[in-house]
Amino acid sequence: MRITAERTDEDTALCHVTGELDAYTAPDLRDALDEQLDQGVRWIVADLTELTYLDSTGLGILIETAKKCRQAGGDVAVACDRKNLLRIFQISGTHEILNVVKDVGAARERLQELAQERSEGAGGEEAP
Amino acid sequence: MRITAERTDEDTALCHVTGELDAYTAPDLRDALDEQLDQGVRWIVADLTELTYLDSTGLGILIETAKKCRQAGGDVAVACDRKNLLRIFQISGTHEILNVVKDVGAARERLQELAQERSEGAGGEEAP
Amino acid sequence: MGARDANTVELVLPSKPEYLLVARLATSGVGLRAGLSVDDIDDLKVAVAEACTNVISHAFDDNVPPERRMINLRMSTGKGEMTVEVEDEGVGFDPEALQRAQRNGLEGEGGLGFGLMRELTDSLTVESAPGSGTRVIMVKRAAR
Amino acid sequence: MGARDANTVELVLPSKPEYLLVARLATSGVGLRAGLSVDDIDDLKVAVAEACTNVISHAFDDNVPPERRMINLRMSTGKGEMTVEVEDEGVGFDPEALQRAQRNGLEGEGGLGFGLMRELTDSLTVESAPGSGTRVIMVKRAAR
Ligand SMILES: Nc1ncnc2c1ncn2[C@@H]1O[C@H](COP(=O)(O)OP(=O)(O)O)[C@@H](O)[C@H]1O
Ligand SMILES: Nc1ncnc2c1ncn2[C@@H]1O[C@H](COP(=O)(O)OP(=O)(O)O)[C@@H](O)[C@H]1O
Repeated sequence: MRITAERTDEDTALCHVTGELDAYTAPDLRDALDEQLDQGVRWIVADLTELTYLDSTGLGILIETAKKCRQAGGDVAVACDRKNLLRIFQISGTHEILNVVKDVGAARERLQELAQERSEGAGGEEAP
Repeated sequence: MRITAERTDEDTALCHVTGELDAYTAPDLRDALDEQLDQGVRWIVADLTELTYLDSTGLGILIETAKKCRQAGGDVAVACDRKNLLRIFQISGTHEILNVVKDVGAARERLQELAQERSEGAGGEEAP
Repeated sequence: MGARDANTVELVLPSKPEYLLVARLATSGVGLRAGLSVDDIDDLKVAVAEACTNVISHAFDDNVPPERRMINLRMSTGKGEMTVEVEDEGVGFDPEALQRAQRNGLEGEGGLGFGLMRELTDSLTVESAPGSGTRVIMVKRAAR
Repeated sequence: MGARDANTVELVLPSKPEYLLVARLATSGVGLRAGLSVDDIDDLKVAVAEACTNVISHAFDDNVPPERRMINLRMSTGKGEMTVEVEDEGVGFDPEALQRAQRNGLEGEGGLGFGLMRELTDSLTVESAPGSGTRVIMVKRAAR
């Protein structure tokens, strides 16, 4: 597994995760995401379009990260277009709560929608 | 492993072998090559450019086929450009006797050279 | 484990995350020979990894020395199907208590593992009891 | 086989060509974790397959029932190297007689297998005797 994270905005990051995400590689992803959160990121696009393997350990990290982002007023969106991984999101019931969409563009849009909804709802959240 | 064999001439065949050639898949290759020999083919280009795995079982079949072709006045040339396979030809000392060259074009040329040499030497062999 | 036959592969792995890859690769290899499709193999790889990850996370107390913490896998093929047993000699647990807890809606707290194993295979059997290790038996049938 | 340690993988395969793929995939997985390069892994895969192919071709008399014809593999990693043992409980042979024959220039007739194993690994040990099975031990070191 390889991870690269880029800040695309003050509170937004784009993380590309390629290769295989299992209990062996998961700690690296957790560290990378926590580092972003520590630096004030609360909106995260997780680009899993080049990820070839995912199981409950990876899902756990994504869910945990989404919780932390939401606590900070942000959220996570996942870009994924691979049949075998989509199946894992679907049957684990995490497809909606992780905002799984087909590519990075759609994931950015999804986060913008969410920011919009929240600023309308709560009156005051900043758009990513 | 997948094999396709095409007759490019009365006594010449081009065989593409893709995937993995080991003791499990070798019988299929042996059958395909023997079928060509039975039909009067004596010049064979073995296109292994898309082969990903080769060991002594595959080498054995190629050597055996080359012997049969030579008995019929022809020969075998192997097209291979993959580092790991070239290493197997080299260290087994079969690189020369199997006429290993880098692509199908060079393999055809090699067989034409051999046909030329033999017709000059023996006076009468037909060029492939 | 069941009786060995002429189509059974046995694999003993250290109970460590670095060996999950080996479990998945072995599943692929046997699955290909069993005639499973690439999609079926993808599913079974996850199911096998879930069972192995559970051994790594839950089966062994700290006092068990590393060289005795093993994951025992047995993969067998027959009539268009593949069976994988994942066994450990660890602490074990009560599968019925787990089922009750999940029925009572507590599955939110952890517990994706068995859910995935169930959904990704055609049959899942869990044999475990506190103190006597765990065996998970999964069957995947080739789609016809 | 040697003592098990916390970094040893054991694999028992039916002595049939269809399982060579599983031996190679397991070699890849353990080799990656041992830090071997892709080239080193490619070499070791061939060496392991050669040893396994020998078991399949030579180790068992026809009267041995299929469920007792097994290839026992043990893969262990340590200090930038990977060791693979390939063992069978078959007919065995005299490795010295083989060496003598090869020195006398008879290697033309078959016998590419051990040559490749020797060239593709950093160390090759063959333990065998007629009637008492065979063990081939190969070591591959990570290029630094
Ligand atoms: N091999 C095992 N040894 C001991 N306990 C296990 C084993 N496998 C599963 N369990 C128990 O079953 C529970 C549910 O497992 P699972 O559904 O995979 O979710 P999770 O591992 O996320 O908790 C675990 O929390 C653990 O208590
Ligand atoms: N596992 C084994 N059991 C019995 N005999 C073996 C075994 N491995 C090798 N041999 C013997 O050693 C010989 C040389 O093996 P090898 O160099 O691989 O060449 P080949 O298999 O092509 O003969 C074999 O022909 C066989 O007689």
